Amino acid sequence: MTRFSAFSLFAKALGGHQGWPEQWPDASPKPAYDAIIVGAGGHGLGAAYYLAKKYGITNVAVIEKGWLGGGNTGRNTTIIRSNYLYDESAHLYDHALKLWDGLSQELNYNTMYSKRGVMMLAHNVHDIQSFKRHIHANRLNGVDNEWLTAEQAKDYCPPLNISPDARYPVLGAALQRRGGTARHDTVAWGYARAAAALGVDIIQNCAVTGIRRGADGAVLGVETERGFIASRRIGVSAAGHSSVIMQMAGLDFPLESYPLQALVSEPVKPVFPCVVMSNTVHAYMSQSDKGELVIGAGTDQYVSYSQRGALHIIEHTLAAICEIFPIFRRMRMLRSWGGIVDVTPDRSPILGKTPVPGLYINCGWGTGGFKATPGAADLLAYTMAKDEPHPINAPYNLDRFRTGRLIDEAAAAAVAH
Amino acid sequence: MLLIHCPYCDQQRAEIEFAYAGEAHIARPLDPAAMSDEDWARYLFIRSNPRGRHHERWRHIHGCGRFFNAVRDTATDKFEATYQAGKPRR
Amino acid sequence: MSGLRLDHGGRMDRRRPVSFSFDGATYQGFAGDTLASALLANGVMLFGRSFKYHRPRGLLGAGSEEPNALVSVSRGPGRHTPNLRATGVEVYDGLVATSQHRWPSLKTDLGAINDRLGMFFPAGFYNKTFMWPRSFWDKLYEPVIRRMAGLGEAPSEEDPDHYAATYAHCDLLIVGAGPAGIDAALEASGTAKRVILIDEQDEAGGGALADPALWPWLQESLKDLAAAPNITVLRRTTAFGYYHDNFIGAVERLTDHLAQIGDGAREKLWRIRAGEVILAQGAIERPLVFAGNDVPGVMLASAARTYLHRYGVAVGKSVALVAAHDSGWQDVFALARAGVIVAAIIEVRDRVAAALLAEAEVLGIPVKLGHSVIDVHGRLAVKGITIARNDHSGAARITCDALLMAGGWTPCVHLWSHSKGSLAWDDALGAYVPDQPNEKVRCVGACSGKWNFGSGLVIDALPTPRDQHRIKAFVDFQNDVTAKDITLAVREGFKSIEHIKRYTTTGMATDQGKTSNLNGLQIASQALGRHVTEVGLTTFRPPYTPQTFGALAGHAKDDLFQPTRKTAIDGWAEEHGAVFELVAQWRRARYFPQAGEDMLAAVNRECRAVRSAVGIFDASTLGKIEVVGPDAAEFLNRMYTNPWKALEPGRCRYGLLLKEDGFITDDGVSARLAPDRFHLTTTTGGAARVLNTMEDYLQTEWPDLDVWLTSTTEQWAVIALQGPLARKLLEPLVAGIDLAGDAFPHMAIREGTVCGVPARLFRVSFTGELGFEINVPAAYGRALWERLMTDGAACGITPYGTEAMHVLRAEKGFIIVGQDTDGTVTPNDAGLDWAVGKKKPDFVGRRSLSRPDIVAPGRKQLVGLLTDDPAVVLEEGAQIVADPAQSIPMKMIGHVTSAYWSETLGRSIALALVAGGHARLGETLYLPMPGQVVRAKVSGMVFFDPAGARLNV
Amino acid sequence: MSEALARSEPVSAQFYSGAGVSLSLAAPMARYALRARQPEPLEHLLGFELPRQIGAIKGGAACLGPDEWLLRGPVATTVATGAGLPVSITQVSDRSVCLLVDGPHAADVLAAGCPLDLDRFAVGRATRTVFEAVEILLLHTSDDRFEVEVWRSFAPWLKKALETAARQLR
Repeated sequence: MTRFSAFSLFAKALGGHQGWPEQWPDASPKPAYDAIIVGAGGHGLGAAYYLAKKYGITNVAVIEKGWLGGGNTGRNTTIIRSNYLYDESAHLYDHALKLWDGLSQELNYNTMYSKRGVMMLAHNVHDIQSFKRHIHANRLNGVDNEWLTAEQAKDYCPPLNISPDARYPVLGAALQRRGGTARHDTVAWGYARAAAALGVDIIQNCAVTGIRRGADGAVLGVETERGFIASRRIGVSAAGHSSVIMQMAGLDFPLESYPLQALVSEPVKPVFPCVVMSNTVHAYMSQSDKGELVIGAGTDQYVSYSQRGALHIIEHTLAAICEIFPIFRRMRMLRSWGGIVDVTPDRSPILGKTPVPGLYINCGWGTGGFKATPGAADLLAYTMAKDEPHPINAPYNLDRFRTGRLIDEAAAAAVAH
Repeated sequence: MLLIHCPYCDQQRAEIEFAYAGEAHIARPLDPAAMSDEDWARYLFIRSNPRGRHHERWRHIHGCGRFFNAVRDTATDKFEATYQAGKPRR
Repeated sequence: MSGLRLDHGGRMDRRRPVSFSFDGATYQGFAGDTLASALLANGVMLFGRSFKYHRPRGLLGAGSEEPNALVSVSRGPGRHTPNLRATGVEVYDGLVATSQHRWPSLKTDLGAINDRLGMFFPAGFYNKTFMWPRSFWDKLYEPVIRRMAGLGEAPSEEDPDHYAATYAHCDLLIVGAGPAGIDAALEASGTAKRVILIDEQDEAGGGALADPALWPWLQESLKDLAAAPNITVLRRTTAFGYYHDNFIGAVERLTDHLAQIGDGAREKLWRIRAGEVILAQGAIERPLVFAGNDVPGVMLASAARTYLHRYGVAVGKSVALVAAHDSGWQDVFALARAGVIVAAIIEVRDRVAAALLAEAEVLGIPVKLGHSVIDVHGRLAVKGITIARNDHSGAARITCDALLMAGGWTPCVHLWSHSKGSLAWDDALGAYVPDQPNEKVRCVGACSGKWNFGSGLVIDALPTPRDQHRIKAFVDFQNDVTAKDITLAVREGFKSIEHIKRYTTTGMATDQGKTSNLNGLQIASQALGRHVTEVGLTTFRPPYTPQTFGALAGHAKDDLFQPTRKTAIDGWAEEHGAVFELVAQWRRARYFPQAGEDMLAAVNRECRAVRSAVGIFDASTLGKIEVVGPDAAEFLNRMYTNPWKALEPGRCRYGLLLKEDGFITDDGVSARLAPDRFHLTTTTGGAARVLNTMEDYLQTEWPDLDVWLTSTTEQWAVIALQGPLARKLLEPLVAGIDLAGDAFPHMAIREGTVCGVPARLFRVSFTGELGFEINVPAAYGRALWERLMTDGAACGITPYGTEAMHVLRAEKGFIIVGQDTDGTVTPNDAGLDWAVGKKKPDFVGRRSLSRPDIVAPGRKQLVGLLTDDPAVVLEEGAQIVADPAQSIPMKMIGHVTSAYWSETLGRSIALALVAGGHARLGETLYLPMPGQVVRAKVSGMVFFDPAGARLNV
Repeated sequence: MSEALARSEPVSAQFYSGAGVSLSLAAPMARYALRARQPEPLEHLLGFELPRQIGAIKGGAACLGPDEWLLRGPVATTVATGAGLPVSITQVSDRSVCLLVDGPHAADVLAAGCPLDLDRFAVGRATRTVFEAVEILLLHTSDDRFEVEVWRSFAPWLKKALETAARQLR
């Protein structure tokens, strides 16, 4: 692997940049691997990287039906934060946040993690109660999250409208300063390059068509468009397509896949210094390094794999954005797109073993997948390597739906009275 | 915005008049108390979530108010049929 | 000076000169000019700076494909719009436009240092560096990168304009009013079809506007369309997105072109549902890729023809053409006929049609077949070009002040692709053309790949003797993506066009790759040695051109953003100084401060009044459902946790509603009015959800039950009178109901009249005091409230708000669903086992209550909490630990759900969810707060009048 | 009903009058939500026939769903409770108010926020639908008149929305 640095950039420039090697080879499948990951998004590529780097399993293939990083990794609004309420969630997302810090150096690939701060707006008394509960719990869990008054929130984010006459006035905000954004594509590319350097095969354009199981029920490998590939250890990290893959192993899952839209404005000079989220009005916004306002919209109401969202969702989102940030009403939407989010009944992921020996799952991240990337990847790798979950992901098992031990952040935050 | 045929009104109406109501033909068990935890969890949470033909429920909530069933292709979002609740699975 | 206004020709109105400014200089143009054509007519060639290298840029095109000429237009406070294409800005008297992304000036831009250092900024350079030292990223690298990025400045003030929206329905929607679109519309005129024809330009005609030979036809056709009653023509309207089931979003620009904008909407969002769609969006000419192809004055040949014929502007005095397609020849022939010197035609192909050569000869234009342009001279404007044979021999310099490019055509398949129609590669056209539709739609004219522009050669980059890796031959002009960036991406392993796009950012600028996508694809295809179709096609995503946030939000602004629901009594509360809080869509009076009072003082006074005299409270927002039919009791029995069948008419019962997963979702006191009629109440926020859930069970699971649900939330205004004097105050106003305690006991309902108005009177209490909730038809709510205030003045009636209500109920240990429960709380957790019908075989959620983790010990249970220091009021949301000495992360065992100062008790009280709480009565727990640890004892939930004696005063 | 207590309404009686359209509040009326599997038992109680087709208006009754009608009439209208019968009759006179949209441009004003194809919504039709996010019951009662029933607390918002749409007509 050619090390990336200002020096190598300079040296290669003198050669007209002719000397750069492939960041990762386009591998063809070998007959067998020690481990296979299905899905080459940030989570899957990261899991392969950590398998090789931390757990010494280097004979690994990542199999992707399209192009790596072409799913939700490249379609999200890149928000990173860890100020979740429940211990299980706080530990999970903070594990990820700690890995984000230093990821560029670890991968030798600039993921442009920008600690801009994530500010969540409180618009009513119930929001205040809920956010304070988060802040106190986060404090005792060692996760930074602080309360801001409306005026402090405006100081932190000047475009914010804090007029008490607004339809949804800003009564205060919860701020996680370590939260922020990263450049989404580079996360997948950085993991791909680093994993490939450790010997991982990245096999693109190779859809999995079946999962082969032995007489004992354990996995033997995957059937693909390019033939059978044997492995006794298969990790599925296929986001919105997880249900489809798990059904190949005969497993029905508590998952539904919904369209989620996002959009960006035309680029403008720096005007928006942080990430702002308003769950009450469904608006999420930050400004990218390039200058685009990056805006998360809501999900459509129905299950779909079409990656095609509806206009009325965009209308609603932009109305909300203009309400909170009235100076942006003349800004213009440059591009909108749809992704597929896989959602579990408690809106928390499933990350661990499955009832099929040798089959591991990482899915159900809903809208929270990007921020968890390094953490989920590491924990999936751990679980596959040890054939048992790490204490952090142990609560995220499939059995919780049977026993009733749900991890329902949304229920804890929502419900008006 | 989808255009949805309401099988009660017998009209195509805009999606914003409707509320999606999840997968169809998952009847509430007649005797939940007799069920195992596994089976109960399956009823509550397991969904087929196919890429392709999907049986689902909608409610014409801002119209005639009725819940009804539909078959829609989740890869294209195109409706194959809508039919009244209680009618056999298409 | 290069461009100039010819003394004849053009469609602008030469009788209406307008004066405008660009970067502070004043210019003259005509009504009908765009900013681009008017500046060009004034000899301005430099319009902007590119994104990365800050290279000087002029006009590439004449329409919405323009990547370079982006300007800001400001017209007074709040009306600043960045990143507008000069080719789409119509000039008006007083227009003020400025260039952007340059400092200190457009001509002298220090950012252009990036161009000199360009070799260090190839595609993806930022992935490879700025990582050391690590701390420099946050403080130095990123802020600098951000300042260098961005185009124009964002607006800094609130937009005073407003925006309109409408739905529209038609049988046929035609997008694009060029010849093909107009023909399609004419064909439908006189039919019964409702037709909408929309076009993004100020004038219908499309390509015909640049062809005077078609003007007579155009004039006639537009007259016919105007006369056709079934056809609506929308100009200045961009169809930006094609959504499911022939739903098309379009934005009409209403005032940006006007000198005086009045008070009308600036833009209007059209949400069009069409039976059939015809896309006639035309095609966009492709630039050619060679060194210096971005120097101001190098532009599309078709654009030059548009400036000539539509605007009467010559793009130069002496122009050259570099062509790989016949169409460019016709364009320069038109220029030559108009008197512009055509210095040379440089044709990449070795052979062209004889007719073209003959015409060139007639016009005296030198022709160089089998040649390419290998360099362009000039920095801020073209001064000349160097050409060479394709075999690299015979380099020669030609003097000219503009260079036109004719690289062939790209059909505009954007909307087609939004609709998920498939595309097929056409080798001859070197372009993707529409194939199979996914909606009821077809493409006509140039956007279907059918055009009469002649033929051409499909080529990636022009041959050059220079080192391809050292020249800047631009593919994406705005984002500064060169051919070598694309080959670098391929070399680094980015092999799908999606990867190449994301790595190089080609096609991701504000023009969304209208002129660059196909060239990028060809170059990638060459570099990979794979056919274009194996490299893929980037997805076209809405919008077709950038669209204003405000327009997409439509009229949903300020008061119209989302409704605030107000009760019949809200106006009184507002007039009497209430402070409100928002609960779901409603606003509710939170407290009624008197002069000098803060919230605590007001709430204390309100609580005292209720406990000692009588308080009056607006409870109208509570959800109400009338459940009627022979099976009403059976239905409720299945929905609620508690039994309903034996409830006698005239009596009320507290009802607890679970989700099927066993967690509490709603509650309320409901009354049986008759054997087959119930009056249900729900929480304020839960009303719609509860009704929908009940309808779901009723229609889907139990369709055999004869029972119907009717929302009556808004039928009734509900006034709660609470306090020992409530009966005394109410009694004189009531007819037909005996209010005496034994005749009308606690938890009963009676129907009668209050002040002559039919009323449903509940004897219920959410405060622990003697109380009544008076339901009267909503229109009488305010009058009754005022009457009670008048009559009650003597006995100290006091209006109280939701805050005092919360305190009073907490003193009694009554829970608020959504505050003391959070969607993870079971009846047992909440201490509500008494409300669960043990003998009932089933109700919604019952089965889930026996799941392993629901019956496991250690669940969080609702308890009372009394601080050791009675003056300390806990913070809602504060976390509870058993051992305050532990280090972080601490083991948290619960949290405070409600906490108040109880004026009645003279101390603080709180409710909390605590692990194993029911077994911890009397135990001391700790709340580690910033700076201190608060000690509190677990108590029962009822802090006041546990025997309930006050209900029966 | 009562001499003592005055009614108060959420919006003023006449609130917009402009070219091609005027907007006003209808006088108070009696409203009953009628539900039954079949119309006959209701008809027996009412003494008149109910419309059978969803979306049809007959007399004062509009058929809103397969088992649902809304009866509107003069304020004094009373209907039996239907006790003991397999029907549901609920008085909802004050649940909604009725906004009148009159004039040749009435449909254009409604189209601003209502997704129905109003050209195909003939006189004599009624349906629940939405105006943006607010549920309405729309009745086309004569060529140039639409009646918009809206729940009371949404009426001020809808009034403003319709007024804004009317002003924005070109």
